[in-house]
Amino acid sequence: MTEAVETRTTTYREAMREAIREALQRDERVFLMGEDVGRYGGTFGVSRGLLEEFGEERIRDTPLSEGGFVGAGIGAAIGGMRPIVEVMTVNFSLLALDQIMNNAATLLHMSGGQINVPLVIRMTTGGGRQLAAQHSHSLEGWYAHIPGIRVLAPATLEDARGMLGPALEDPDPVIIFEHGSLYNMESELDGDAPPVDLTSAGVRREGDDITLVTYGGTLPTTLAAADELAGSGIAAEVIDLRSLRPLDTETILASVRKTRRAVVIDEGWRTGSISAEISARIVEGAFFELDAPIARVCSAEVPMPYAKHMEDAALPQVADVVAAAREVVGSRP
Amino acid sequence: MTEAVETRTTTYREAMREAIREALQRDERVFLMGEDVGRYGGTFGVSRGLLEEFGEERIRDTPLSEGGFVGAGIGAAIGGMRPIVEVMTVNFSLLALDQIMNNAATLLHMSGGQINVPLVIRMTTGGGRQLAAQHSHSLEGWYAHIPGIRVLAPATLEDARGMLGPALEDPDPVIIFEHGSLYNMESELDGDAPPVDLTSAGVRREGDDITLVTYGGTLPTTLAAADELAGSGIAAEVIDLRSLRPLDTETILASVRKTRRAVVIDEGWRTGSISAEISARIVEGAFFELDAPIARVCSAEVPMPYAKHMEDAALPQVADVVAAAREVVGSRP
Amino acid sequence: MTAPTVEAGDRGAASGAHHPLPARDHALNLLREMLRIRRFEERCVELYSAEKIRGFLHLYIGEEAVGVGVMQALEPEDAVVATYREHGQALARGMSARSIMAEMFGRVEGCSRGRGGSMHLFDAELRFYGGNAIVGGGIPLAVGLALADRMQGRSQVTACFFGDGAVAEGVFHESMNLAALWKVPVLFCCENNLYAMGTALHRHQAQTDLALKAASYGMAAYAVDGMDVLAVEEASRAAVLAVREGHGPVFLELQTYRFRAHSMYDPDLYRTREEIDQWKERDPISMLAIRMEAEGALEAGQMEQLEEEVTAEVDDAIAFAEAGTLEPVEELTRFVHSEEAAS
Amino acid sequence: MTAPTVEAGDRGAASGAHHPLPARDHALNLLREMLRIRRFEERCVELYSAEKIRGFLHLYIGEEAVGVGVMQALEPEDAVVATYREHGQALARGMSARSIMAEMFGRVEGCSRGRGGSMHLFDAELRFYGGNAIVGGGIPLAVGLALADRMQGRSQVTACFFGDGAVAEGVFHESMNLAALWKVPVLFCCENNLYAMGTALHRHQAQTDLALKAASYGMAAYAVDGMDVLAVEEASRAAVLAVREGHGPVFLELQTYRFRAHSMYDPDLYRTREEIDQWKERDPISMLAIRMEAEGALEAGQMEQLEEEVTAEVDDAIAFAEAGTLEPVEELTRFVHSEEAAS
Ligand SMILES: Cc1ncc(C[n+]2csc(CCOP(=O)(O)OP(=O)(O)O)c2C)c(N)n1
Ligand SMILES: Cc1ncc(C[n+]2csc(CCOP(=O)(O)OP(=O)(O)O)c2C)c(N)n1
Ligand SMILES: [Mg+2]
Ligand SMILES: [Mg+2]
Repeated sequence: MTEAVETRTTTYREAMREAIREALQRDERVFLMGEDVGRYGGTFGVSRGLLEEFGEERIRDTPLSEGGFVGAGIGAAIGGMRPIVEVMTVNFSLLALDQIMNNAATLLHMSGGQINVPLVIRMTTGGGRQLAAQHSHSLEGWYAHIPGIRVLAPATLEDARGMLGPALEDPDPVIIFEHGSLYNMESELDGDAPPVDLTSAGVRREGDDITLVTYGGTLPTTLAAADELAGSGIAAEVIDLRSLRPLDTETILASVRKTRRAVVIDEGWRTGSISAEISARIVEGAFFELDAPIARVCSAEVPMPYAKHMEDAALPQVADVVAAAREVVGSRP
Repeated sequence: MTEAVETRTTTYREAMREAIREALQRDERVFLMGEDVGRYGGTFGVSRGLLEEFGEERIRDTPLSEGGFVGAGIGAAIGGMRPIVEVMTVNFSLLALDQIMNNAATLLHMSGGQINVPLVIRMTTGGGRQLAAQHSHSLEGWYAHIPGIRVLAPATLEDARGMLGPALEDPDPVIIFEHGSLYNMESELDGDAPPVDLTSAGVRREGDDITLVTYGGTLPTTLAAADELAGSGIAAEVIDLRSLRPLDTETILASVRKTRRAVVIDEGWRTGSISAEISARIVEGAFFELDAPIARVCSAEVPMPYAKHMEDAALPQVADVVAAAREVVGSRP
Repeated sequence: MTAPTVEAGDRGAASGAHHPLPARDHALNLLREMLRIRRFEERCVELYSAEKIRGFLHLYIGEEAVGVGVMQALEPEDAVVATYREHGQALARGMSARSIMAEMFGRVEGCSRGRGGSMHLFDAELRFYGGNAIVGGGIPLAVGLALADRMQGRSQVTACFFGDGAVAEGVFHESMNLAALWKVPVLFCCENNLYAMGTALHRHQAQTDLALKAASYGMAAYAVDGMDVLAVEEASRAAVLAVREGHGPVFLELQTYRFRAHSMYDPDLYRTREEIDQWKERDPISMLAIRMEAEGALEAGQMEQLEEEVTAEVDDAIAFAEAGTLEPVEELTRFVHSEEAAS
Repeated sequence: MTAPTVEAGDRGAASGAHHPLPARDHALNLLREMLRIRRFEERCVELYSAEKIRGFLHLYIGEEAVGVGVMQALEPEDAVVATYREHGQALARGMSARSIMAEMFGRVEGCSRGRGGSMHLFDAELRFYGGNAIVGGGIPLAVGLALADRMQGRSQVTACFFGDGAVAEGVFHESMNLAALWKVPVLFCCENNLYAMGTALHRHQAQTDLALKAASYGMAAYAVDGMDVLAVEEASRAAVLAVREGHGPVFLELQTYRFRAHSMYDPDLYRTREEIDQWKERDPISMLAIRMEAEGALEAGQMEQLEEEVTAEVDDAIAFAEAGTLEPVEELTRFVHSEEAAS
C-alpha cells in the first residue's frame, strides 16, 4: 500500500508559515518573537494566524528594540529554549549586529566550548519594492563573513518549508534570509515536506557553457537569464548557493571545471559583496581551468532610489545577467 | 635662502595627535568627540593634552552611547560643524553602524543632493594585543562596502599625519581606521607635513616577481615578508592600499600586469574579507595577464582567542605571507 | 531615607476649551493647514490605489493638530527632523504640495528628486532634514543639529518628531541623555498615537506615561492633548521659548491617534472599530471648526471656501506631479558623493 | 492636572551599623570571600607587570562587597551575567582561583581554555555566563535567560552585573523595558563606581540618581551602600526573594568605588588622590573586620589565619597556572561550531 503524497499549490510565505507552525507543534521549547509577529500577523504576513493558535507567550510581540530582543533571544537559547527571532528586515538588523557578532556567534568559542546558542534568526532582505534607501539593503554577505553562525537563503518553496526544521536542530546560531520579492511566489509543494540539507548548493539548471552562481532573490532573475541564453544557444548551469555560510565551494568548482566560465549574481553592492568571495574562491580552486575572467552582476553602488526606473537601474536585471554571460562566453585573451 | 625643513623622530600616535591639533587650530568648526577623548586622554592616548589646550567644548567626552554620539556627529556636521568623532574601537562601532550606513552615507543621495555630511570618524582596529574575541575585530572591509563614504587606512606616519586634513575638507563622510599595533611605531617625520592625497594606493617597495597587496596593520608584516622573499631571490612589489573606498584598482592592476602574480594580505576573516574584492578586481581587470591563481592571507575564521600562541596562529604572520608568495611564484598549471 | 521622585510637567488639559481661541486669522490659518494635510493625504490614498504612488505610504490623518500646532512655534531658521510619517510636518513647515506630490510620483521635480518617496522628504532651505525611515534614527541627528547651533552661538531650535514606538529604541534613550547632559536646544515631539504598527503602547512600554519617562532624564516634559491644535500650539510656544533661552531640551508627549492603518499594507486588525470611532469624535479639524463657529470666528461659507482652496492646491500638485519628468538613469550615481568633493 | 511622579525605593542607609552582624561563621565567610578577591587581584597586578597576564585587566579592588554580597542571595541553580570586571563575581560565585588564574595565563586548564582571558570567564555548570567586554552587551542576555526560566516554569533568578557607564547604552534601556514589560526574574546589579573609565558619572549621565532612572520603568529600584557587604547582602536577599516570587525584575544601584585605575593601561589622571583616599576609608574589608572585632566576632589571630589561607589559595592558583599547558594550535577552529553540530 503506497501512501498518496499530497501536493498543493501554495506560496513561499505560506511555506514559511507552515514550517514555523510545525516547529511550534513539534517542540515546546520553540517560540517566535519579534516586532509585530503577533497581533499584526507579521509585516509580511508570514505569521498571520499563529498568535490565535499558539498564544502570546509563544508568539511574542516585542517593542522596537532590535538589540534588546535579539540579545534576549540569545539568552533564551542559552537558557534552554529554541527561539525563532524575527528581525523585521535586514535593514534594522544593524541595530542587533553587535549582539549577533559579539554574543551569538562568539560565546561558544570564547567560552572554550561551554556555551552554545541554539538560536534561529529570520529576516527579510532585498530591494525591488520601491522602499528606498533605508529599506532595501542586501546585507546577507556581511553575515556570511561572521565565524560561528550558519547563514541560509531559501530561494524556493521547498527550502522555505524545509530549512527551518534542521536550523532549529542546529546547536548553534542560524540566520535565515527571506527575500521580500519571493513571498508571493507560488508553486506546488509536497504535503509531507521532508527536511532539506543545509550544507550543499543546488544545481537548479544544468548546462555546459557557463556557470551562473546566485541565491535568494536573484535566483528567478538568473533562471530567466538562463532561459534567454538558451535561446541563443548558450547552455547555462545555474547554481543556487542555498547556504551562504558555509559556502559549498565544491559544487561551484565542479560546475566551473566543466563550463570553464562563470558569472556571479547577487543583489549586494558590488564592492565587497559576496560575489567577490565566490570569485576569489573560483580563482583559488580552478584558476587553470578557467577560460575567461569571472564576471559579477551586482547592485549599483548607490543608496537605493525610490523611483521605479532608478531602482530597476540599480538592481541586477535579467538583461544584465544575459549581457555579462555573453561577454564572458565571448571573452578572448 | 632655503628654509630648513625640520625632521624629527616621532610616533604614529603623536603624528595623529599633531594632525588633530592642527585641524583644531586651523578651523573653529572642528571639534573632537568620543568616549574618554578628554580627561582620560583617549584610550590609546592619541588625544592626551588636547583637552587642556582646547577646552571641553571642543574636546568633548561622551557617555557610552555609540549610536547616539555618532548620530549627533552626523547632525552636527549637517549643522555646519566639522566633527571628528572617535569611536573608541571598531568593535564598538557595530553599535553605530545603523547611523553610519543609513544616515551618514545615505542622506546626500536620498535627499537628491541636498544634505551632505562633512563628518570624520576615527577608530582603532585590529588584533594582536591579546584582547580576545570582542576587542580584536578587523571590520574595515565592511565599511568599504558602503556607498557614500570614504574609508582610509593610514599605515605610515606620513599618512597618520597627512590624511586628517584632507578628510576634513571632504564634504562627505570619511572613516579613518588606525590599527592598534601601529600607535607605537616610530619614524622620522617632516615638520611641515604636507597634506597627502586620499585616492591613490602607495607602492611601498618595488619588485618584478610578485605583487603583495595590503594596508594598515599588515603593511609591516608584508614588508618584512618582502625582505625575506628578497633573500631567496623573489622580488616582491608591496602595495599599500591607503584608501579602502574607493579602491585604487589602477595601481593594483598596473603592478599585477608587471608581476603577473599576486597575494592579498589583510587581517579580516578570510571569507568575505576585502581581500576577496581585490582578488575579484584583479581577475576582472588582468585575468589574461595572470600566471597563477591569486592567493589570500587573512585571519583564521575564529573569534580571536586570548592566549598568545593561539592569537598568533589566528593572525596573518610574516611566515604565512612568505609561504603564500612562494606557492604562487611556484604555481604551475 | 528619602524616596527620590521624578516629576513630569503638568499634563495638558483634555480639551481645547481651556485655550482661548486666537485671533480669527490665525485660527483660520490653523484650520487651513490641517485641512491641507487631510485632503492631500486622502488623495494620496486614491493615488496609491491607482499605483501612481508606490512603496510605503504612512498617513498622518487624525494627527494633523500635532504637526500644525508645533510648527506655529518655530521660526524659519529653526530645524525639523521627522519620520516616515511626515507629510503633515512637511506641509505645515512650508514645503509645497507640488514638491511632495512629485516626490511620491517619483519625479525629478520632487523635493528629493524622486529618490526618497513618501518616507524621505527633504528641504535643506527650510532646514527640513527628513524623512527618516529607521525608527528612532533621526533622534540623535536632532541632538547634533542643536549642538551645532549652540556651538556656533545661534539661538535656533531643532524640533524632532518621533512616535511612541521609538521610545523603546536604545538610540532614543542615548539621545535623551546626550541632549539633557549637554543642554542642547531640542524640542522632542513624541507623537503618541498609542500604537507602534500593530503593537499597543501597553504592550511595548512598561511605563506608558511617556512624559514621565522623559522627565527621568531631568528634562522638562509635558503631556499635551494632541487632538487640540490650540493646546499643541500653546505648549509648543512655551516649550520653544524655554529651549531657545538655553534651558536645555523639552519633551512634549503629544497624545494623538491615527485614523488610518499604519501603512497601506496594514490590514488594521489589532484595533476595534469602536476605539477608532471614539477617537474620530475628537477629530482635530472638526473640533476646531465647531469651536470657531460657536465663537463666531468662522462665517457661513468660509469652510466651503477653504475646502475649495485646498482642493485646488492638491489638484494643482497632482497635475504638477503628473506632468513631471523622470530623473535620467545616467544620474543614478550622482550625489553618492558631493559634486564639489575634494577628490 | 496631576504631576505624575516616579518613586525609587528607599536609599540604602549610609553605614552598616543599621545591619546587625550575622552569625559569626557567616560574617567570617563574607570577610574571607572579600579577602580572596583582594589578595587574588593584588597578585594579578604583579603578574601583569611580570607579563604573565596580558590583554586588558580590570580590577575589582574596593568593590568586593558588591559581588560577595549579591552572591549570598543566589542559589546554585540561579544564573549570573557579568562584565569584563568580573574576577570578584567569578570567585564569589564559586569558580576556583585555579581556573581563573590559569585562564589569565592563557592555559588550556583555564575556565575558558585560555581563549577568554581576564574579560571572559565562563562556567556553564555554575551558570556563570561571562565575562562580557562589550559594555551593556550582557544585559539583554540576562533578560533572555530569565525569560527561558520563566517559560520553562522554573523559579530561578538571573543576576546581571554592569557599571554606571552601561546605563548610557541604548541596550540597557531596551533591556530594562523588556524585563519590566515581561516581568522576568532578573536582578539588575548596577555597580555604580562613579566612573566609566575616565568619565565621571555627572559627565555621562544627565540623571545621576540611577535607581530613580530605573524606577521610571515601573521597576522596584533601590540604592544600596555598596561598600557595606551586610547592606548589599540584605538588599540582595530581599530583592531576590521578590524576583523569585514572580514580582518582576528589581534594580539595585550598588554605590561603590574602584580603588585602582580602570585597567592596567589607565594612568588614572581624572581623579584626585584625596577622593580615592576618602573612599579607601570605607574599605569594605577593613570596615567589616573592624566591626567584627568590635562586636567580638573576630578573635585575635583569626585575621592572620584568614590571610594565610587566602595566600595559600592564591599561591596554589598561581602554581597551577604556571604548570598549566597550552591548548594545541590545531584546536584553533574547535568550537567555532558545536562538536555535535547537525551537519
Ligand atoms: C529600527 C526599525 N525597526 C522597525 C521598523 C519598522 N517599523 C516602521 S514604523 C514602525 C512602528 C513605529 O511606531 P511609532 O514609533 O509609534 O510611530 P507611528 O508609526 O505610530 O507614527 C515599525 C515597527 C523600522 N522602520 N525601523
Ligand atoms: C560598547 C563599548 N563601548 C566602549 C567600551 C570601552 N570601555 C570598556 S569599559 C568602559 C567603561 C565602562 O564603565 P562602567 O560601565 O561604569 O563600568 P566600570 O568599568 O566602571 O566597572 C569603556 C568605555 C566597551 N568595552 N564597549
Ligand atoms: Mg505610534
Ligand atoms: Mg563605572
